[in-house]
Amino acid sequence: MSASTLRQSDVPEPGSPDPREPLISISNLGVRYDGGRRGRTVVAIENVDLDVYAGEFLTVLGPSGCGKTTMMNTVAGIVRATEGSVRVDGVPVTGPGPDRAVVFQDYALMPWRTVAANVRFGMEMQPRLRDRDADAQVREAIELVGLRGFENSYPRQLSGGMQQRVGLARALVAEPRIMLMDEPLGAVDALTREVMRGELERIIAATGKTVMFITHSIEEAILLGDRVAVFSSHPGSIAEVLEVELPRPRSERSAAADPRYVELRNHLWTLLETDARNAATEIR
Amino acid sequence: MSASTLRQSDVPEPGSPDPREPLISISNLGVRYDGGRRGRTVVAIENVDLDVYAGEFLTVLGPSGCGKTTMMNTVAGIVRATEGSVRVDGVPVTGPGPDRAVVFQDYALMPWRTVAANVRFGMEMQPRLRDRDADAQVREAIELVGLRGFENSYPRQLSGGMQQRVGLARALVAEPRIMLMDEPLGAVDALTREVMRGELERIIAATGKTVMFITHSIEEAILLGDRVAVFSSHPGSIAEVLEVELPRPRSERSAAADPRYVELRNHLWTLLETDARNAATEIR
Amino acid sequence: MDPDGRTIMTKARRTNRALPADAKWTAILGIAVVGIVAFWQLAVTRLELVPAAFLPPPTAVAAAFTELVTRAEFWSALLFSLQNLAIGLVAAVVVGVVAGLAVGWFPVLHFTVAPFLWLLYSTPKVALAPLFILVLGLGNSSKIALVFLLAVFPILLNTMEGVETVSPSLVRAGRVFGFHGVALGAKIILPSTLPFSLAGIQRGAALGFTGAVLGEFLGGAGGLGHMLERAAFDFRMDEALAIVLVMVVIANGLLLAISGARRRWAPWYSGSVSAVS
Amino acid sequence: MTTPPTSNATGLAARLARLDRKHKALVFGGEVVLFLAVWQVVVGQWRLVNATFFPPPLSVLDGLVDLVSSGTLTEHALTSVQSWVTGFALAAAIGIPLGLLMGSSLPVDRIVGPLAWTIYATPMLAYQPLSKAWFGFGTGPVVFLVVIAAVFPILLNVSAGIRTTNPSLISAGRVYGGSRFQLYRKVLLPSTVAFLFAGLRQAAVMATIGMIAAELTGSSTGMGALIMRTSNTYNTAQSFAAIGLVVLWSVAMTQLISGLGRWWAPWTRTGGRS
Amino acid sequence: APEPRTPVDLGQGEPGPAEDTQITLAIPFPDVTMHSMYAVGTELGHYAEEGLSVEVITADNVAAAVSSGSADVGVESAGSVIEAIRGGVEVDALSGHFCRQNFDFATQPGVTAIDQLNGTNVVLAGTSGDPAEFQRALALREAGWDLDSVDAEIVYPGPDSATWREFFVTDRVSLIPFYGDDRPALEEYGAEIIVESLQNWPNDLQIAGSGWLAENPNSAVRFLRATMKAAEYIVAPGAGHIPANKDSVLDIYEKHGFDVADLRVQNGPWVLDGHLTCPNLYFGEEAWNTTIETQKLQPLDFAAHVDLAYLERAQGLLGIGNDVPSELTYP
Ligand SMILES: Nc1ncnc2c1ncn2[C@@H]1O[C@H](COP(=O)(O)OP(=O)(O)OP(=O)(O)O)[C@@H](O)[C@H]1O
Ligand SMILES: Nc1ncnc2c1ncn2[C@@H]1O[C@H](COP(=O)(O)OP(=O)(O)OP(=O)(O)O)[C@@H](O)[C@H]1O
Ligand SMILES: [Mg+2]
Ligand SMILES: [Mg+2]
Repeated sequence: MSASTLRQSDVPEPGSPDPREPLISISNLGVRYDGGRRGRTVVAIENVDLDVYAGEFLTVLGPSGCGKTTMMNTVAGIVRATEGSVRVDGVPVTGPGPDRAVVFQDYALMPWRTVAANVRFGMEMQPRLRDRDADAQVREAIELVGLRGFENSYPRQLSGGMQQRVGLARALVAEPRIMLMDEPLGAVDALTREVMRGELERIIAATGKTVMFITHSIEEAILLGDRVAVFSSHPGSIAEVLEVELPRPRSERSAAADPRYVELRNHLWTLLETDARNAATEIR
Repeated sequence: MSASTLRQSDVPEPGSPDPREPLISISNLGVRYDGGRRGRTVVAIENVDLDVYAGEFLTVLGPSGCGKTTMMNTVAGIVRATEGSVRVDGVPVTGPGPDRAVVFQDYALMPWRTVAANVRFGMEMQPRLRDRDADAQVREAIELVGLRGFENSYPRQLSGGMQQRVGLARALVAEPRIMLMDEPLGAVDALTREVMRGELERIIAATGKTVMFITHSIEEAILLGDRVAVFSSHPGSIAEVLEVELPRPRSERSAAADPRYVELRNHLWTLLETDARNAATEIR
Repeated sequence: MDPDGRTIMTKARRTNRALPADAKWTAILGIAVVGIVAFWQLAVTRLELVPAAFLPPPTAVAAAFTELVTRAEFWSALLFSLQNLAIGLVAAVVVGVVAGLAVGWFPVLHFTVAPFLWLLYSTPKVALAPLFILVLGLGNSSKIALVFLLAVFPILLNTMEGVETVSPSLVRAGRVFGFHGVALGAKIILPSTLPFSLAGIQRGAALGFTGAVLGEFLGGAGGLGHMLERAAFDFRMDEALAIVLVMVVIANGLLLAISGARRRWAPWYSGSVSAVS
Repeated sequence: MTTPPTSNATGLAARLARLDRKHKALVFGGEVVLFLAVWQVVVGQWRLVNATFFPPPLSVLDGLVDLVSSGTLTEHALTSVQSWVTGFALAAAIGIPLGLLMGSSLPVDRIVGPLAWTIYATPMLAYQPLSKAWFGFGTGPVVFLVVIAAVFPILLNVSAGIRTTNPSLISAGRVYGGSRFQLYRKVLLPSTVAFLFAGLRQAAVMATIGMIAAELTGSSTGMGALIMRTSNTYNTAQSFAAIGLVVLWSVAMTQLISGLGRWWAPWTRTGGRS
Repeated sequence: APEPRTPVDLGQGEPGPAEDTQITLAIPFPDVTMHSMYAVGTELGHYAEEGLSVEVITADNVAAAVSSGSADVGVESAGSVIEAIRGGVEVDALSGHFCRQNFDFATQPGVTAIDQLNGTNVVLAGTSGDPAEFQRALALREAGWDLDSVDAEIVYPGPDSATWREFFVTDRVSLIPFYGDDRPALEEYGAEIIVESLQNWPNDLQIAGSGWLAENPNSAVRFLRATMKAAEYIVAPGAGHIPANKDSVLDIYEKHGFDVADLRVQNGPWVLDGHLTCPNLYFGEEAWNTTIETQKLQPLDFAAHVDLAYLERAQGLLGIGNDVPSELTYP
């Protein structure tokens, strides 16, 4: 199966992006980490090809340790490709840039900054943003993620879900074209998760960003994504890319009744089952 | 709604326990934690009534911070009831005892012990078990949870799912009548989770324990439980107890097609939705 | 791009860094040490930045050192000091760890005793020397006592702080599986705290050695401290520095041995523990 | 059964745990008074230890009064405070930047680290003659030894702080456009603050010890010289008074630094005990 | 006035039989002259004849060492002994140790007048509070070098004169006291020797623990007798005469681990520091009062605190009296 093909769809949906001009273009990407404990080289990902189109919400699904974060970090410019290349708008990525913002799996909030100050962090080092009315923008972003009233709280005073929303607001004020989100709902309990998923959909729709969103959860991948990229491990590479044709807004309850949802879900299960079984008995 | 009523079922299923003689009987239980930072008293749970029958698999479902762990810890005897009582076989609980073992949410394995030594920990302090062939028992338990070959590994060398199975084996060698399991699959990714759920069902069936199993996940509560106790928060108490009538073995894929599963799931969603929304905007 | 920022990142991620690179760093360190020693030699003999009487050049120290190690007197003095150090250290470790566990564990002790321990710790023990002689005399017991006194506080205070980091869930697990009292202490609290105790023991050992030397300065007629005192008294700085060199080697040897022990006995602990000094 | 470590425990321990700062200080003050009373009775009344070598608190108080009224104390204390503050400031000025460098540059860490540990492990008395040869008499060698004693706790703690900075925070800093300098200022430095203050606290104790060790020989002023002179002339009451003041200084400085740390870095305030 | 002490009754004739006693003797610093009498007494068998063996140790605080029983006998400066006795430390003054002191001072080349010391560092003693400081200042003042009249900082480089000498020859200090063994280096450096005098001073005393003394009266007397014999062996014959036993004494020192190469080539009469010692280990009320006076101590009654019976008995056995030392002067 070749990567970056659109399955179950030949006619682009209305409003779907032009397949000939990807915003992010990952080609033949490989990352090796060398010098682990005993100088052992780890091939994290290999031969990854993936295109992400402007305005698209792409979810990336895969078992633990398959290299999802590594791939995203090369797009973000904080991990260097050892092979192949990542281009954004045709320009090779050589480091972080103001066009890309990251929402980190572990939030990565500064414990010494209040919510407002953490959000401001997203823009304070960018000359092009500094001249504008920073306070107003920060306030707006905080409102957008529903944290009004918590501006002066410290991260440790917030629940995991709230901290993640601070991370989201921080990414938003940076005004990137691309949002890279690494399992942002990984640490949130299932009930809160549903709520946050809805909010995320709303915010992204409101701002029109291109999103690459990593997740462990099949449901989440389907419910959020315009397309789902499935990773396989050893070494990590893209196994398949699927188009999700469910109408929006989607909720877990409404989707569960849709046969297309059930079919997609079963297909993804089958794809991942072997990997999951391996992962369960493998030393991390 | 009164607690500890069995809904949707008047006739006990074959093999289901006698409702008149609960093994664990929690009545009017209340726990206050006093003396946080500023001497503020936290009422964690209040007026909790719940009966668990011998041989039963009871799942406890509820949003974060509602007091599930607190209730379980009073049953385990490591948190003291400030009101009401917990009885096991009619005898009030005053501390931990060899009839109850706990599988902890965060594994609580000793990082300085190997897998085998961690498992042996479960029996080390029990004279009645120590005299028997400890090694053989440990080996057997490790085999049961599918960790043969990892006897001499240290916890940090194992994945989360494997560590949780060590915790399970440790609880098993203690030969308790009651297994108290606090979100044992909380830290495991969704794919691995499905695999482990099946194994858990198999092990419990093989050993015939009475189980109280805490979870965040509605699917898990339904798939594993003979009954589901739903907690509501502020302050924590039992909102409802539901009987699950699906045939075993259950898998997520097969169950999803069962209308009874879907109905139960929707009912639980409705029950929890308000709480979930509250939890998402509340300071932890 | 920020290649340096990248180094920070990867380095921070893996605190236990790779081994093969070690050889390279050891070589560079060796070169640095040789450079320093060469500069020292030049500074004294050529540039005359400091009179040789106060800081003899490395060649003189080396000569004194080779002369020193041929003397039987030196070896018996070394043995004498090491014996006191060993006894005092063992006592400090036992008392420091046990008392540290107790004070860390029992809130009553923690609130009543801990402030005193900090107070005692910051008292310059040197100033209490006559009291020592009076109470313990000038025999081995006063030297052992000084080793003990200097070593015990870092061990005790580190252990105490370590106890506070013991995971409550491990304690709960212990209690659920029937451990309480001393068994709980031995099987859960002690191993959990071990990395902290070892960090304290590391610092305590170095300080304890200073204690042994100090005790020999206080009085008596044996040990490296006594030899050092005699050398310093005649202003034979080359020999004095050679003895200090021996002391540094011993202190660092102890440090290395203990961090080896730490890797061996507490391999599960990879993070850094900052020692109370 | 042992008391469970959960905070719903009752009894003396729990009550003590709940005390606020002021009451904790009161409890501690009570203990100090009790300790002094026992000391007074054992030495002053029962005479179990020779009072010349271990004077009872009331004599020490007399000694203190003598020192103050004769005006000697002011001179010695001023000299010491001056050397201490100068030395401590220098140690911080050297230790913090070098620690930052050590924490963020592998070569510096690999070369300075072992040397720093070696010098740290060397008994302070080895530096005594050297310090006088370089700095003569007076406060010079005292400042030198204060620096030597205080710089390593600062250096080693700061570098540990940098090295344990959460790598995600560094990634976040880079993603949001931080230059190298900005990374230092906005990420590495703030996250090292807790370590820095821990180092400064340890350094305050070490600096005091270094100061006394240096002043015991050398110049004629300073608290160490005062202790030496009074104990050489068997004025042990005065000498204990001087020791007591030195301990008080050391404790006051560590408290001051802790307080500063709490004020400067409110996010590091830990809950629970201590 | 306080009651005078009643002297112990030590009987007549030879002291009691030799008791095979081991005596631990504490000196304040490991200096060759401090060791001298005891090393010589041991090597010549004087202590063995008395059934004694003497082990010399150093102690940072000799009075504390003796009163705690760590040492049986100790050597401590007279002023400290008086203060310790006043403080209730249980030690007894047994006898003198050195009965004279040399007050020799050197200044930097070209420094010949007191006002040249303005703004410099001067050494009078090794550590702050050392009683010798007062005596040296006094001796300097008597020689026209009143340090109070200039603005010179008094510094304390550490206990031994070798250290002072090194600071002096590296021009860190402008004035130091010195001893015989420092002289060659100072002369080579070109130092001005501004004062040279030898005075009768109760320099150091031998002290013993009160308890030990009461239990071992015979051994105390025997110890003093043997020590006097040793002192006699090294004592200076007088100005201009090289000590007859120089070589054998230096051999003994060498055997005890001291580097005597410098002393061997010296040919002065005071090479063994024998001029500091009196063969009768003189000590008495006059010495006591001199100490109190010159060191500005509070008066303390001699008769109430000191029992000279042991010393006088040992002197009597050797047929010498407790005579005040004769005046000795440098040639
Ligand atoms: N800095 C590093 N040094 C060495 N190996 C690394 C490093 N970071 C990741 N790896 C390895 O690379 C592989 C891929 O890791 P990565 O973090 O990209 O996986 P992932 O898909 O994001 O996993 P998860 O879902 O658990 O977050 C893993 O085997 C991991 O152990
Ligand atoms: N030791 C404690 N001291 C004070 N308050 C506590 C303590 N333990 C729990 N609480 C509080 O009691 C309430 C119930 O906590 P508990 O841990 O029982 O919830 P939970 O349902 O297990 O939550 P979760 O699903 O997040 O594990 C919470 O508000 C919590 O903050
Ligand atoms: Mg990842
Ligand atoms: Mg819980």
